[in-house]
Amino acid sequence: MAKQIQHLDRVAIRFAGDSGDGMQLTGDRFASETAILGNDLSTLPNYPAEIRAPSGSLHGVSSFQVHFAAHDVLTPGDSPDVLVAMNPAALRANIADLPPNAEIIVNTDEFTPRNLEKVGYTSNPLENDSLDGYTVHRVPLTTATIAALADLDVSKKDAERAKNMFALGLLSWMYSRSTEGTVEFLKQKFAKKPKLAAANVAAFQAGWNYGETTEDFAVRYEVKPAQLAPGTYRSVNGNTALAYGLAAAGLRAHLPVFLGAYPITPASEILHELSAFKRFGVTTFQAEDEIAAVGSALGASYGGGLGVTSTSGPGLALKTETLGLAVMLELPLVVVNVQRAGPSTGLPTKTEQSDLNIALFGRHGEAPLAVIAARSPADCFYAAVEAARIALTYRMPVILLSDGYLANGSEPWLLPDPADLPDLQVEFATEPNGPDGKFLPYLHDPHTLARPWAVPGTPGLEHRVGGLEKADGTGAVSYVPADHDLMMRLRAARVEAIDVPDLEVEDPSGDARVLVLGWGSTYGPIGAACRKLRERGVSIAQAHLRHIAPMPKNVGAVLAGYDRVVIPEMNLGQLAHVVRERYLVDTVSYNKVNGQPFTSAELETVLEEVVRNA
Amino acid sequence: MAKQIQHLDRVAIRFAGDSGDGMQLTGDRFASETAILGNDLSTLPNYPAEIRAPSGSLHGVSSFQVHFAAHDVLTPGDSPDVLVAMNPAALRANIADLPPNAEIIVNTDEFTPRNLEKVGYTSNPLENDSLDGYTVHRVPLTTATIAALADLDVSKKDAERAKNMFALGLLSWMYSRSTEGTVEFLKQKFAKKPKLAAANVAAFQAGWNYGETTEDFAVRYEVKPAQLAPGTYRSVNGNTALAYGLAAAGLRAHLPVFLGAYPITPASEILHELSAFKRFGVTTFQAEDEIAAVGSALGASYGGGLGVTSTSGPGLALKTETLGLAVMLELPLVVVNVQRAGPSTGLPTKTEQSDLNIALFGRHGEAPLAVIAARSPADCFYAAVEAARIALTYRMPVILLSDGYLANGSEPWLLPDPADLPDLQVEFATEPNGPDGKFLPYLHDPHTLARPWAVPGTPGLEHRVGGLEKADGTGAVSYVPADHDLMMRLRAARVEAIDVPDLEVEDPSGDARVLVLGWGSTYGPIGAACRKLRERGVSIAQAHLRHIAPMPKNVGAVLAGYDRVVIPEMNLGQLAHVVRERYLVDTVSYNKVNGQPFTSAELETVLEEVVRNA
Amino acid sequence: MPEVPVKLTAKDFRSDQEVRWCPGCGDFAILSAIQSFMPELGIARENITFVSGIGCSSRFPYYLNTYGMHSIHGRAPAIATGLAVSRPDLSVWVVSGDGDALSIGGNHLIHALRRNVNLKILLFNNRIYGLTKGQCSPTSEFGKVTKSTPVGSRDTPFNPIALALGAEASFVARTVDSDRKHLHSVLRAAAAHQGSAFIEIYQNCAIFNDGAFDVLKDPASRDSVLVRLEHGKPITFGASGEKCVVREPRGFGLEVADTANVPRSEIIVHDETVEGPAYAFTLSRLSDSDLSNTPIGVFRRVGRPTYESMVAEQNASARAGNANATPDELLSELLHSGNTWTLG
Amino acid sequence: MPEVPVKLTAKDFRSDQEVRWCPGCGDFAILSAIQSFMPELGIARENITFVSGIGCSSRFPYYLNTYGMHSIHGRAPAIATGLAVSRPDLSVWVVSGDGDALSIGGNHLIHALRRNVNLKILLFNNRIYGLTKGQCSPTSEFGKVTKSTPVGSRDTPFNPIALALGAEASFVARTVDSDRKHLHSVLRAAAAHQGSAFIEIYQNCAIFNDGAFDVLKDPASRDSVLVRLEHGKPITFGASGEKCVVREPRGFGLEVADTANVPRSEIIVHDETVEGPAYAFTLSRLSDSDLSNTPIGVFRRVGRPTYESMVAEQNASARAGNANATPDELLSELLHSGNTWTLG
Ligand SMILES: Cc1ncc(C[n+]2csc(CCOP(=O)(O)OP(=O)(O)O)c2C)c(N)n1
Ligand SMILES: Cc1ncc(C[n+]2csc(CCOP(=O)(O)OP(=O)(O)O)c2C)c(N)n1
Ligand code: SF4
Ligand code: SF4
Ligand SMILES: [Mg+2]
Ligand SMILES: [Mg+2]
Repeated sequence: MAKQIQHLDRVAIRFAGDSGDGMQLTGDRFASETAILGNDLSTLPNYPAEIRAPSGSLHGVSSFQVHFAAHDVLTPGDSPDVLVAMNPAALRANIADLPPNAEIIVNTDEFTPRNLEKVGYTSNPLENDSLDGYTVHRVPLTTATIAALADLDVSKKDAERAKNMFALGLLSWMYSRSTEGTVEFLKQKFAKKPKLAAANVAAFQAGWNYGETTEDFAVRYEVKPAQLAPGTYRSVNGNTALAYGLAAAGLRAHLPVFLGAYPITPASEILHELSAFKRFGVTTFQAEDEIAAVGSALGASYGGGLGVTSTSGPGLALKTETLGLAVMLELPLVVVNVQRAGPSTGLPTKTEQSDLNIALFGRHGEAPLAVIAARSPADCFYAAVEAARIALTYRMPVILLSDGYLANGSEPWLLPDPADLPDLQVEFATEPNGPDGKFLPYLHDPHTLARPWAVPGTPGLEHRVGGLEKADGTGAVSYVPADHDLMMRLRAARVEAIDVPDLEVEDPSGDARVLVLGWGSTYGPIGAACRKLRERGVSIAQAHLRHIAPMPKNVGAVLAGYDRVVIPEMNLGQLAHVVRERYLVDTVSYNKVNGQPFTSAELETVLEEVVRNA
Repeated sequence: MAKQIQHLDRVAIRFAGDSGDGMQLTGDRFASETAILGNDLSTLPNYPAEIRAPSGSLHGVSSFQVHFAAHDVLTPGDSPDVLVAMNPAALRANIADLPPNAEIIVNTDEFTPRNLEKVGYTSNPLENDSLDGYTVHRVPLTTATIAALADLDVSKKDAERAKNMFALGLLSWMYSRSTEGTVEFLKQKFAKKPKLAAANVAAFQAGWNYGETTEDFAVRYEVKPAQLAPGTYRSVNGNTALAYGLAAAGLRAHLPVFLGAYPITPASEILHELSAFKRFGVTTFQAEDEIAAVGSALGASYGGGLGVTSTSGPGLALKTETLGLAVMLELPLVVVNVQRAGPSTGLPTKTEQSDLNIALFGRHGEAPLAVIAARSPADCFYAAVEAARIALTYRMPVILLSDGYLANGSEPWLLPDPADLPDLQVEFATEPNGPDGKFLPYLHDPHTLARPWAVPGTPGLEHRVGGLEKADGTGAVSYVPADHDLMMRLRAARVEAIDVPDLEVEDPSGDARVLVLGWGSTYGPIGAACRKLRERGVSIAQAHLRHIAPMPKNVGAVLAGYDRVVIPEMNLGQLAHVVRERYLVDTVSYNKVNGQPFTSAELETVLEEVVRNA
Repeated sequence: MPEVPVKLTAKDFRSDQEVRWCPGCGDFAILSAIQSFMPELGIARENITFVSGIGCSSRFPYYLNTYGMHSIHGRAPAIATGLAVSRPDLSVWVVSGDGDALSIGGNHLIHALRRNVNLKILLFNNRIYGLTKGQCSPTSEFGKVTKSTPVGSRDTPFNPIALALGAEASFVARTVDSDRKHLHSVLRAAAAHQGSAFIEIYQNCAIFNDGAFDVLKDPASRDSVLVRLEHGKPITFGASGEKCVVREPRGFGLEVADTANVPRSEIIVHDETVEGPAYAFTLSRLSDSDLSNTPIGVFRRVGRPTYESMVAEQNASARAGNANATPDELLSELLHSGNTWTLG
Repeated sequence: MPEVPVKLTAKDFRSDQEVRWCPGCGDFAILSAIQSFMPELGIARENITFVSGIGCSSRFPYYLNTYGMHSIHGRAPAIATGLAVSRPDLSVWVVSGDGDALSIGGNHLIHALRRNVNLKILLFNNRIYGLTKGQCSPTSEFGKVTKSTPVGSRDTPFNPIALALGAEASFVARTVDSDRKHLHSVLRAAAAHQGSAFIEIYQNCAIFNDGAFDVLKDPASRDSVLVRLEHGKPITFGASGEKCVVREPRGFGLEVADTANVPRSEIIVHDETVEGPAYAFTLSRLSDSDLSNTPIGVFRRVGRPTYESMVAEQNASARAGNANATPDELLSELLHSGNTWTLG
């Protein structure tokens, strides 16, 4: 029977199952094939909060969403058009996110009374009318997989575990993904266990054939490639991109990178990635705590390297005292903070933008430093390079804010040409710079306001630095009132002296009266919402801040050009606070703090409302 | 020869000498006698940054200023009318602060070539014209003291060391202070060393007689008692008052007070004071660091006590992570932060108001808590009681901001009647509060939004608390998005729900167009400046914030009533930041960050300028 | 603390929270062992508090129907110190992991131990960071390959027993998650001890360090590596006691010998109560992180006043004479103490 | 680190900063001893860095004409670790006080020691908080009356030597501020040691704890309390060697005996290089905080690869084969490693 082929512009698929069901791998594989096909895409995994919850439980559900399209994609998709549910828990945990008419592929084998009961289903949703609004494909994934592998020399358990590949094969068929890549991947993955390789390949192919032959699947879909720039791509999540960015910055600076870090969700992966980059001049040090982590990084910077520390909220809180010292020492330091939800331990696996306050104001005394934010997974690479640029050029700590949404979300990244990245080479001080041959460690460059970086080992420049207040120029400890006042203002001026590009505004119609201003990971959903509004003829301008301290010089002028400025944030208004204070503009805030990223749909509604009332 | 008596309205005297010269004791004694005479007064010591600097060195100068008057006194005085300089270093270090025509009493014996050279005098100021603008009394304090004690059985060294009492005697004569108190004091102080007692008394009396008999001292001054409320007074500096306030709060709450602290300048004295208050129900614990200090205090609060921790900037930075936990746990906790100058180690012995930012915003995630500030040394007592009231009533951490200026400055304090202090008794939970006999540890009181305080030892109320996000009511760990959003907003609402008195405005003429808004220790100098302006017919309104989080409800309305709001701060504009953001008022800032308190004279000039331009 | 005559069972110590560790996690066994041990304490549930830090192990308090606090990473000993000092009537337990207690929280641990705060400190040592998914910990073996050490850790691990002894601990013990009887015996001794009791519990992390302690559990190997310390008994081990512990010939350490070749009098007789810590320290060095010759049991148990009892004594003597004063009277006394003067 | 043939004198190590300690402070003597020792190192000034925390002692770096950092309270070992690991060519020294190193900074200290980072850690132990004007420290004697303990501290002090040994330190020594010759001998051994060298220096605080170590300095008493450890020599002391150190009869500790009554062979012969830490630990317990029988000298000195050398080795082997690659080539390699695909 020849299947019908239907063309789609975009699709979001969510693979959901038990923690042990291999949903991350399945989704990732699907995404890889999708990327190679030339679709633009964005993905987001969703892990259980527990390391490994009891199988079949609601809180043990693990899922992975892939959003791909024939055009450029800004988010992993608000709600999935297709749900693959490997068991009742996966169905129950995800059903609320589905739009009407979504397609659901369920593994009927797992809908046993026991499994249904585990998640509180009093009757089988496959047998009552609760799924009536959806297109449900009932597939006996487990038994079909076991049957398909009957002739292979694998245990029943191994056979059963291959069911995720069956599902992947089926989905690959449905969305016309090629199979070679996955077959090759499986062979490599199980290179040391050829029987498992064969089993997984067979399951995958059986899934494909299931689609091809079963009447239940009458339609195949095609999503045309997007108009992507030619070049070499790789898939990165925010943490990986950030790690690459840090390593790249070191190489562009011709400096070794030293990462001092203490594990913490969702930042640990940066430590993991960088610990594999020894070959590229990166040394990693798992410190005893976050204070030692930032301290060791500062020590490495003092020694002439690019000191970096990576963490998440609770860890940043612990680093604040040392950041004050770093401000005093006027040394380069990159502090990566991957924000997570909540005060205290909060919701470690959920996302939020609530560390802007502590980044800007969380030090005792006045210890200003630079704060920047990344806007998308791949942008984490460029944000890391920018953080290093500021740190090295202006000799100061830079806090780079990412968040759990960026950390885990993936997208294809067009690899840059190394030569196109900024040249970050610095000049160490080698000669005395003062009158009468003295070395003045705190003589500030008139343009950058940076002091000389004289590293131990340089003869003749021996000097002492520390956290006590000092005199400008000599850097000698000083209790002179005027010196303190001067240095306080100088430290503030040093941040303002950073050269940052102007804020760019996207206002295609040119007649928007409302500007939506964002920062960080909300870029995707805000952008998608604006796009939809504009498609519907609603004018709206969008601007997104990379630099928060210092603010680009044109921000005041930009804001003044609109009747209303709306600031959506995954916090209770931290950027709004800064903007209101600085520009005395009565901004409109839209805040959500439930651990979830914005959906473009909710923003579309909110923004439209603002435009209507403007 | 009968001496002329001159009446003065106010005088500021500075006693200055080497660290070993006993200037603190001398000044303190003078102040005590002054207080008993019924003058209002304010004092401020100035210690060297070093523990004990080499004798005779400039940085080893220690001084003590007493400002007393026939009316109420708001500051220790901008510049001293009288300087007692025990050596060349004391003269050199203080001369710049003197107004023209000030009186200087110098110990000529110390003006030796060697001592002059130590402090960089190339010629003897007593012999050139450099002191021409002042009234200089040249007194051979050392030799006169030794001579006076010639008949007593004391070593020359001990005799010499009594010279400060000679100076005190002289000053007591000049300003008509009574002698009995000091004589009694010396006898008690040296009760175990009667020879020293006799020597010091003799030196003191010799000083008095020197004034009475020497022609150089032609005038005696009298400063009439002020109209002070009748009652019992004691002299307190800010740290002492704060310690008394904390102990008082515990007694008014019928709860033990537990102080967990780690020593740090200028807050250590609070630990010292409270460690002597065991009798009054206070337990002190010198922890291994600031994190353990706040942790132990939180543990004590969890156990049903009033947990307190005291620190200064660098210590507060270290406590921020635990404060986030305290916010989550919704337990009472008082965090005293005695601000000092600078980021990092900065200038530990100098004052500043630069920790408002970290107090308000220095936690990861959103962890709102209450922030209040004390305005004068004695006010530290009431501020501590208020901090405890908020902590206990609303079950939340409260940051109480003092600073080095308040900590060290002293003033007479009219002792309150215990019964006039607020009743701080709390009710612990003793019974289940939920339906079906369950205990709901996070069921919030509809008015205070406080949760029940169920302390270990209470049968039937066993429950678990922690830093993970929770569901309202049950307090059970919850990853439900809506629960997080709810709790985030609830925590913010809890701060806003605190009942705080309206901001009071002092606007005697009623026609002021400019309001000066302050917080913390600037109350004295701002008040003195306003007073002087008003005396000169310039209308100005003054308001001073005790509560910064939450802000009093009427602040917006108050600000709206003036053409211009000027905010003087010993930082680069931290309160201004909050006010601008919240009320979108274009405030005028006057900032000084040189480690010194404002003088009323400088504020007078600044404020007058603002009024002129309003 | 008041030993009330309550008859409780393990079930009384189960909270209503679903236990959420990975299948196979050693924490389950420890939880169940503690729940079954608790009734033995004879202390009412409301007088028991468990304080933990952060980590898989630190979720422990949620599952016990006592008072409990799941605090922040590494700080449990500090928080528990404040609680214990201000509430000496409570039985306060600390639960911590190897990262929580020895990495970020190392300082609080050693200070609690030196002060001898009356805390029972349970260190769940799985030699890995469980909750953050598999980085090396301060007890991970040298060379261990983990997520953060892809070519092998270069950190020398702590020997937690030795560290505790270096920090003046008055009670130090080690046990294993799976051996309930032994766990109980150690808990019993700890509970009876007045002062800080430090208990290292080898715990299996089924996901990131599975089988790390199998050699101590596997019937085929355990007898030849587990050295069971019993107070007053000669230290022998092996299936039939064929190995024993003797002094190093001329050194200060201990070594393993064949029982058959050693005069009985030369076999070390275990004594938990030796005043100085040198003996226990020596014993702690018998095993290395390779787990050969691993002593379990109580290494040291010596009497020393608890910190809180001494603080309470100081407070009490300061209060002597004002026992009947009302708070307001005390407040008056406080305000009027020292130098005052009266005007008007 | 490169031993350059520089001829320097103590004066070369004096910075232009005025030294600001109290008259009589033991820090002066230590400073002067170190300034006079430094030339012996044969290391150029620019290759030496001193890192300190906060405290009177921590002002040390300002007075030495080398590179130096006066950091924040307690964190010097952590900062120095980052410096040493990334710059193994430098000679890195840490200066700290008893509060700085053992109170707030205790964790960083023990972790630096277990890792064996090549730091020379000087702990100026005056048993008091000097800079903050006289509170008790973790080495203050039990019962000490200080500003924060008006009726006597109830904290059991750390024995810093024992703590360091419990933390796997490879080099542990003790000396006294006033004994320049001894200080030099210990510094010499520390400098020669590859790895963390922990040196406790008893230091007089003239203002807040004056004379705390007088018994070790006073000619009338010192001989009877100072136990000078010399490698390979029997441990005897007293004016004429009349006292000696022997094993406790049946225990694992050491005790003091009359040399006359003890066969020579029973006197402990000091050996810094004993592999296990038990011997040194035992020795560390000979003295109590009352300073009777106080060993000074090197307790332990055993070889173990330094942390930075092992890290450097891992880095080097990862870099093998790309020694000549330019940074941009490496960057290309990095970006293109693993899974990529090409469009267009
Ligand atoms: C301040 C802070 N830093 C880091 C973390 C992340 N974190 C949580 S638990 C943990 C370590 C877990 O290891 P361990 O203490 O051994 O406990 P286990 O999970 O193995 O039981 C870390 C690093 C945190 N929660 N807070
Ligand atoms: C975070 C922090 N907490 C507290 C202090 C205050 N402080 C400075 S030095 C010091 C302790 C000094 O004692 P010690 O380390 O023994 O050095 P010493 O002055 O005796 O040489 C303290 C508590 C500080 N500077 N920073
Ligand atoms: S990760 Fe390891 S320690 Fe954590 S719950 Fe799972 S098995 Fe247990
Ligand atoms: S206070 Fe003590 S340690 Fe500090 S400088 Fe003075 S004498 Fe030395
Ligand atoms: Mg662990
Ligand atoms: Mg000290």
